[in-house]
Amino acid sequence: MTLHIQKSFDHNKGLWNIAPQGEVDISTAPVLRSCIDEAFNEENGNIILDFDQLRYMDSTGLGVIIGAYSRMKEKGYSIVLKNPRKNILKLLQITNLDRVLCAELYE
Amino acid sequence: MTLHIQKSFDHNKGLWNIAPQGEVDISTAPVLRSCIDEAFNEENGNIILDFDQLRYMDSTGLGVIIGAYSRMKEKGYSIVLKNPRKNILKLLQITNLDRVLCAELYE
Amino acid sequence: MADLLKLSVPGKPEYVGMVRMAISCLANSVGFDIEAIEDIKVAVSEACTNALCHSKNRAGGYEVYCEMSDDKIVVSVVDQSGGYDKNSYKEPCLDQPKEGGLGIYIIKALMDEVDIFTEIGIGTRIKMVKYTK
Amino acid sequence: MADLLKLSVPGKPEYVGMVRMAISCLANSVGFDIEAIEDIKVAVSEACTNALCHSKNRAGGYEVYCEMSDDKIVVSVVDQSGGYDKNSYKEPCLDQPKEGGLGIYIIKALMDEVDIFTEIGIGTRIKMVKYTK
Ligand SMILES: Nc1ncnc2c1ncn2[C@@H]1O[C@H](COP(=O)(O)OP(=O)(O)O)[C@@H](O)[C@H]1O
Ligand SMILES: Nc1ncnc2c1ncn2[C@@H]1O[C@H](COP(=O)(O)OP(=O)(O)O)[C@@H](O)[C@H]1O
Repeated sequence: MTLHIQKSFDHNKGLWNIAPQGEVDISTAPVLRSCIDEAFNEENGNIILDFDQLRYMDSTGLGVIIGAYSRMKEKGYSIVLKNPRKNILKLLQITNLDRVLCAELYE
Repeated sequence: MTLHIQKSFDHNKGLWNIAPQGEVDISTAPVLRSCIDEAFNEENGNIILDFDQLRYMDSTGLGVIIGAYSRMKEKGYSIVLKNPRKNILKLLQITNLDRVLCAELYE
Repeated sequence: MADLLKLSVPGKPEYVGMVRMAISCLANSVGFDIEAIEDIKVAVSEACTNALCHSKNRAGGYEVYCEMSDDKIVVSVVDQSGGYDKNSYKEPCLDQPKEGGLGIYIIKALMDEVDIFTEIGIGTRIKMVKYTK
Repeated sequence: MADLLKLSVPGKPEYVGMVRMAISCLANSVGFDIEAIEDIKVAVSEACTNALCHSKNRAGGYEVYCEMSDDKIVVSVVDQSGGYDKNSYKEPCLDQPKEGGLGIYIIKALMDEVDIFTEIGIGTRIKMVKYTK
């Protein structure tokens, strides 16, 4: 299974845009974890996870995101998740994480 | 595995155009066989098999085509195979069937 | 009568994707729609992840059994990872998100029937059923 | 050390596609390119087709073993279909196309090493090796 991740930092907005493509499962979740951690360590800032190109994710991916979310929250930053596909949105809804991570869906 | 087949008869040219889409293997080869047979019984005429949308085929599909080719040849008709993908062309070359079925590649 | 397919899988993360792909093929042949196939993929992956992550012996493999009938698929994931104490299992508290502990909860949410048989020192068998409806 | 994955497959045509899909996943993880993956898919499908088509007992299942190493994949398809007489096997005559008889010829053309063990009254094991080069 493959996971490719694109990331860029928007200096004006002080915002990371991180776009994983492919599948996040037990074999690729570590790649997502280190990508998010490295980005945040390089430049502290909020993170947008753009899931438009993410086909599959399970609890291994949710764990990575919750972990990063908690660590960033302590320092006053947050993570927002955009464009999740139907299958991933369902997972977020089942676990109530949609309210925390996709707040804009409820505005 | 799925196989969908589109067919149409060109009355001006007296020619069948049959375009299988998907995969031909042991589970779907009978569908291809009856499609070709039914077409030829409905209207005798040469057949063009347009393989542009065929992703996979193995010897079960070759068998179907050789069978139809032989039966049609007795009555003076023929089958021509168009647009095979690289993997299918390789199979035709290995078995020398490219010279019989894709003659135009060698003109 | 149901068809039974069995996969014996090496105990490494990189093969979970292959199991998922194989199961999604089988679910498709039973006639599940896309949403149900995605549910089954996630549930089976969670079960495989547990077989891998909670194994006491490194690189122990596991088995995946799939029974395909007209109206349902039954998937069992069986490991020799040492089992666990079912009584100490706690449902996740969704108001306070934590990094782990979501796997079984998600499996139960996505599948129609879930049974877990586990024996400490031996291993675990999780049986998951989904109906085509 | 090589990883071993085993599939036990029901003896019905509709599962050959699933085997092909699973093997192509595994070949991809070994690092084969697209052309080689297609070769492996065809060779394994041919072997499964033989296990199915020449079976004396209806609906007998078969096993597919895959060994993944750094530089090669070894796939064995094993059936209890009754075996056959290897001495009576004839290579196809390519100048006179016939409806059948191409399977083993194609397998040998697409894979780097092919060994067939067959015992009349018992069954057949075909072992196919492909190197990443
Ligand atoms: N196959 C298994 N083998 C051993 N222990 C298991 C297995 N499956 C689940 N468990 C136990 O049940 C707990 C809850 O599992 P789960 O809900 O999947 O969350 P997580 O695996 O993230 O902890 C695990 O922490 C583990 O102690
Ligand atoms: N797994 C098998 N079990 C029994 N017989 C087999 C098996 N594989 C091959 N054979 C025998 O070898 C012959 C040649 O096989 P093959 O080249 O694949 O062509 P085909 O299967 O189209 O006849 C078959 O006709 C059959 O008699």
